[in-house]
Amino acid sequence: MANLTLIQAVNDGLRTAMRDDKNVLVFGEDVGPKGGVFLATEGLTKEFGEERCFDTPLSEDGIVGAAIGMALNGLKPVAEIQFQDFIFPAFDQIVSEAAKFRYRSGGQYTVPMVIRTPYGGGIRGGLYHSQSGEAYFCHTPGLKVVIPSTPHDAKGLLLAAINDPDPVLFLEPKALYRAVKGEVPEGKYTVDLSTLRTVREGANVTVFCYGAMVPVCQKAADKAAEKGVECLVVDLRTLLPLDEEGVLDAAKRTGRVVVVHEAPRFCGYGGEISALIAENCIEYMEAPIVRVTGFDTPFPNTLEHHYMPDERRVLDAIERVASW
Amino acid sequence: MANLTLIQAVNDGLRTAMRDDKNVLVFGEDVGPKGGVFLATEGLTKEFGEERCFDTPLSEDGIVGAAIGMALNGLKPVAEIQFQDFIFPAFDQIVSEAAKFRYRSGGQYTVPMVIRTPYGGGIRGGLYHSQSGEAYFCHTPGLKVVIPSTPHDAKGLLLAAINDPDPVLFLEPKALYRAVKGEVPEGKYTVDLSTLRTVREGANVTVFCYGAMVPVCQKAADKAAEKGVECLVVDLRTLLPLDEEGVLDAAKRTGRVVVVHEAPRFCGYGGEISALIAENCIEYMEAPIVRVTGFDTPFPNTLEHHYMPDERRVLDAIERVASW
Amino acid sequence: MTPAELRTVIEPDGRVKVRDLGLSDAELLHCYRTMLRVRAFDDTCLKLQRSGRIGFSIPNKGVEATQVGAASALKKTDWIFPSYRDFGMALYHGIPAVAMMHNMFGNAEDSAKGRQMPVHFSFTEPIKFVSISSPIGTHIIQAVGAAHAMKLRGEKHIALASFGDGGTSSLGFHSGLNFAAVWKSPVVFLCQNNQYAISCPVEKQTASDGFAIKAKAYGMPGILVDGNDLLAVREAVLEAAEYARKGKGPTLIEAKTFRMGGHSTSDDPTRYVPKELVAEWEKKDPLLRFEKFLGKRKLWSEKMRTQYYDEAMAEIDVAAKEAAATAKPALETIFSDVYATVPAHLRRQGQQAFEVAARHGEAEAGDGKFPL
Amino acid sequence: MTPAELRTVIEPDGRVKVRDLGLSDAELLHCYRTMLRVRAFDDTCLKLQRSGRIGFSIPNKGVEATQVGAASALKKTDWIFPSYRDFGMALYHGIPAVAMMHNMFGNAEDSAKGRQMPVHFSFTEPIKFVSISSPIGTHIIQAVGAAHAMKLRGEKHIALASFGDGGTSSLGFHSGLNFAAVWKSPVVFLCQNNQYAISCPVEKQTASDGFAIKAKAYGMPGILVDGNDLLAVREAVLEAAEYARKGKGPTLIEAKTFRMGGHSTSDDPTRYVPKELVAEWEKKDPLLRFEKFLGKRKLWSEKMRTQYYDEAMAEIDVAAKEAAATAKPALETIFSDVYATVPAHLRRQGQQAFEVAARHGEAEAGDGKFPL
Ligand SMILES: Cc1ncc(C[n+]2csc(CCOP(=O)(O)OP(=O)(O)O)c2C)c(N)n1
Ligand SMILES: Cc1ncc(C[n+]2csc(CCOP(=O)(O)OP(=O)(O)O)c2C)c(N)n1
Ligand SMILES: [Mg+2]
Ligand SMILES: [Mg+2]
Repeated sequence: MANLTLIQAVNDGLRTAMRDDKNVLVFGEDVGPKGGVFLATEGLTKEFGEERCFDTPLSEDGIVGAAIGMALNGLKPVAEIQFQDFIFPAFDQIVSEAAKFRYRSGGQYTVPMVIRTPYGGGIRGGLYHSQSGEAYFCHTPGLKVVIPSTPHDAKGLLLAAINDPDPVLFLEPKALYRAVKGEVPEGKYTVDLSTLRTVREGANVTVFCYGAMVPVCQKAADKAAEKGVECLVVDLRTLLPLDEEGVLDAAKRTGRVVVVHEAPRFCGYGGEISALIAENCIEYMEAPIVRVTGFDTPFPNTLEHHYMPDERRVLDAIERVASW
Repeated sequence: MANLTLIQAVNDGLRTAMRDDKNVLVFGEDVGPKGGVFLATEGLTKEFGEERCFDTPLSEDGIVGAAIGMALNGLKPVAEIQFQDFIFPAFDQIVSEAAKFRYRSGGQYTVPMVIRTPYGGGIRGGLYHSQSGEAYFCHTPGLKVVIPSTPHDAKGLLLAAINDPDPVLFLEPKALYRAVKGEVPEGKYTVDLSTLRTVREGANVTVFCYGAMVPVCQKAADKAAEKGVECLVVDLRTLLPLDEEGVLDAAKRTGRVVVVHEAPRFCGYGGEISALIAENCIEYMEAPIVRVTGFDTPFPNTLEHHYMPDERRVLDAIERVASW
Repeated sequence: MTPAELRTVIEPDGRVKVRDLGLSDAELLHCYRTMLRVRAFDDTCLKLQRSGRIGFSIPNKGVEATQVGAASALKKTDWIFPSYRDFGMALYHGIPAVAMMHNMFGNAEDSAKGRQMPVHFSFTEPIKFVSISSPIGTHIIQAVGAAHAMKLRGEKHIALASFGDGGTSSLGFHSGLNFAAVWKSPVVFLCQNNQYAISCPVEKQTASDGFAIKAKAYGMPGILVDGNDLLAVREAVLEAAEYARKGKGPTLIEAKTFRMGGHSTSDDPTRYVPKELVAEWEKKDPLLRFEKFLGKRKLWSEKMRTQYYDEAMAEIDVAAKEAAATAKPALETIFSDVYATVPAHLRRQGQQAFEVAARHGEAEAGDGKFPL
Repeated sequence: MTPAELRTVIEPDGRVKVRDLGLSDAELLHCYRTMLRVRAFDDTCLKLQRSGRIGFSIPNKGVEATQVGAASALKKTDWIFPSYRDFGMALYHGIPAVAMMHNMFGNAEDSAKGRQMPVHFSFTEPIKFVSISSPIGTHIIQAVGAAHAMKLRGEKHIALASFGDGGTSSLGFHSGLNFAAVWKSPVVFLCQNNQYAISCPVEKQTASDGFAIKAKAYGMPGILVDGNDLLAVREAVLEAAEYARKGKGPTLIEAKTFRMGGHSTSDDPTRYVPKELVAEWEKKDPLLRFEKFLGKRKLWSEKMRTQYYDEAMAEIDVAAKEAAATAKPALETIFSDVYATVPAHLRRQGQQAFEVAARHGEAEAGDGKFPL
């Protein structure tokens, strides 16, 4: 066990995978000698050589397209996209190709690969260094989408993703890179890609969240508890495929639901959670299903603290559904 | 008035706009001499010359990127993407650029432009000539997303889109191109980009739909009526920005809702409709909010008739919520 | 700007410039027979499409020499990242006509399980003929990744990425050639310049002097070859493949040829192809060129053509009949292969689909015509 | 493959090869002063960033001659599609330092209303300096569209698209150059090859022999110019601009220069730039080169540099103080300019945001450091 930050846990996860299997390659922009702009890949080129951890030209289409080819032919590519905001030049390779190769080839060709990328706000990055694009990918059958919120899960989910037979988009909450620390087992272990994590038990209100919103919701839940409202906080962590049973269970247990994410609300991931509940267990609901999200605008810079859901806005929502 | 198919109405709309304003340009792959693979642009090069209706190289990134530049500098580009499935190479230009130019420049630079593209199944096109990607775009603040379902609306909405000061994605239900016919006024008229269309009144169940699902829902509603269930069928037609008041009103009027689209369910547009209702008027709901959608798989070919929601599946859902 | 010189091997009259072709008579005849099988496949598919049995096909008339010549330069351990028009490569390497026909019908025996449109083949044996995608150009960079794996493992295999003149405008072309050159990947990029991308003529596709010259932008060799000359294409691909196998990196080959038919069975080329151009290229028919060459070697007679073609038609007719008689894919094929294991939500959706189908009886396939 | 010849005008010792520079002494001094203002802006921003007043900046040391030389070749009616590193172009054309500083602080006077990160400028006066985007390369093809509009209207204006060596790998580079050449658009493509894309050296970016040669792939002229030679850059851009104004189409210019600092204030270049390389380029400092040239013309003295720089520092200090003292953008700026008119759902969301802010008192801005 070591006490690591989330970014250190990612680095440890990559290192562990590379030690375990020489087919694992890490590449992307600035991941080599520089060690990545957030230092996620620090030291990997040194330990594993330029052949296994290397810089690419400035082309996300190229990074993902090449990763697909490698995966088709037996390697296990772990590609980094420097910021999730810059993944869109690779959107076609991801949604048209990686996600559909197994299906369209009748299972003959498969692309086990991981795309890691930091997402979300909190670093004054403005429109293009702050976005949360998970919903774009979660609407894409054939992909898996994973977001850790603790160092333990970051490493365990990453190792599970690298082991997975299908393409996995691994979104890292950059706001938490150095903001959370926790115990991380040494060596290899995996966290299953199909389970929720119960962050906190509570009988009054269920709060669904993931990534950087988990600590925010945790704090809001603590505040709510002071006021006598106990929240069941659920970290979804694997967004696709989602543990729908787990979600419905957690919703039914309180009959009052708040869904939280940073991304814009309209057609966001939270809508799917609401819709699942409204479709499968609306009869258990004793209050509106409330979403606390980023606004339906691009991500601003100076005023990002107003844009991102914070403890206060989450608490408002909890109180609203609790007192309905 | 003329009795036109939907594709003829699109052609008429383009022609009308080009006659009205010489800044309107039409371009894309094969839109010139060939007149487009669906013949939407037939005759335009002949009438307006190569300068105003022309073929481009095979690059959707280029088509949309160039359109943005033209729009920045006073032209009114109407770009065609041959199939919506092929829009993804332009995804970055659409979501990162067109959608954000006004915002990021503090209103100094704007991109009034239209991207037209046929979407949806029903022509045995398999994975890549059948997709319904509206949800990807509706999660993108700064864009408008429009889908007509009648010849009248096709022309009127298209002219409104071309007039609009913001970038509009205009998705044409290719299954209806020649399957529906209707009266279309001659010359210029617009259909407002923020109103729903009530297809059919009914007090028992509200059915939300758009595009090629409108006639399917209409037929299902007729069948339901034979069994004594009267449906209020609503064609959303402008998906973003959505007339949320109108949606909530329609939902409240019956207390029983079915949402229908061809796209995959998970994180699809229907989820947003359900979530809006579950958030704002769940207390009016007397039944689960049921979605009838494509499956969460890529779009198949031979079995597409099982994949696409049909009258039977919509009717099943109507009966289920009606008898809840 | 001077374009690369156009390489030919077979003169218009059938004579060849080189002595050692590296091909036995049997191999030469295999090439010839393959071209005829492509024509037979084409002709059959056109009939099947016109009579509504299949929805769509892609004609190959005019481009068979490029396909077969290129295929003949590859080993079974190489990988082909084909375009939808590469029937000849598949047939050359022994992919059974009936397997291809199953794809045209999208039936239960189709290796893609009826999920893709016709001509979107996917085979792993006897050569990796990688699942074809509709989006243009995406496979070009993928070929680089696959080749990179070969290189890392020290294999001497190569990947061939085949695409059209239109494909050079795609993202995958730019990233593919750039990455391959930087990584010195063992890839051969084959641009089949057949003069049109659907209706878009090359001069609206690029202002460059042909396509081979684009190699310069990436720092790799470019070769311009007569695409209607099977042996010249073979030689160019062999050369590029050798270069790649030696670890020297990628090559861009432009094979200059002409699509003598429409883009697809949904297309009417008379709307946009000038008649004179068709007439000009008809004289250069690659099949006739190869026949003249075989003739000079006393390997060919008019009768042989009839015989081979008739045999091919018979073979393909049997294949088509078998494919037509094969059942549609099972309903479960909608839900499988999305992931390695079917997740819970797809199991539920599949269950519902079965219930609907069972309650109502299977619906009949729509027979809408595919537009392009 | 032979690369284009490297064009220079100012010899290392300051002498010039041409007689008529087409620039008055006053104009030459404006160029010089602009370079010093860029350095002063840089130095000020570095201090502001290190002391936590602003989050981020982009250093320009080493590349000022390219920026100013290029800007000096443009007319006010031309459009600039800049990169985030083009401070010099903005200052040259009279965009006020304080306007730029407002952007660095993201305050209420920022023309981008505090929505973007620092260095993402957007100005319409006195020249179109088009809103900078973070995604690399997207503006290259946009410049082609804007230029196409000029061409259609018969204007003699041009668009300049400026980007880095890394930018040549982007989609927008490929589609931009291709479309421009086919359409003969009046665009000048300026590739500022400063040897690095963040930490990625040019040889990992492309295997081609420099960047000018990439013009060949698109069928347009390519010019390789010494980017540390202000007059050579000016001349190349003038030539390309004239060519474009005459309707002959685009040109790709590679200006070979060197980024003497880090990529940004978040970057530590010693992790990846060899010391020798820095030393080598330090000798070629573009400012010193221009000073030698001015010296030969008796237009320069050491004192002048101190005076200009001090004046610039004073000007920029005032600008920074004013920007620092300016209020944050109003809450409504989150919700405006998404569309031309605020739609109902955004009005509702804005209303809620106001209520929260009012109830709790405005939260303070986080001062998290921006990583790159
Ligand atoms: C990204 C993308 N855009 C558009 C299309 C539609 N389309 C299919 S084939 C084709 C033309 C391809 O031309 P070319 O690359 O020259 O190949 P050819 O058909 O001539 O062999 C087009 C535009 C597509 N399949 N993918
Ligand atoms: C599409 C995209 N990918 C990655 C980045 C992150 N990034 C910002 S600047 C940069 C390097 C750009 O290098 P170059 O084009 O040479 O310009 P320079 O900074 O040297 O002026 C990278 C990779 C980005 N902004 N956009
Ligand atoms: Mg072609
Ligand atoms: Mg650079």
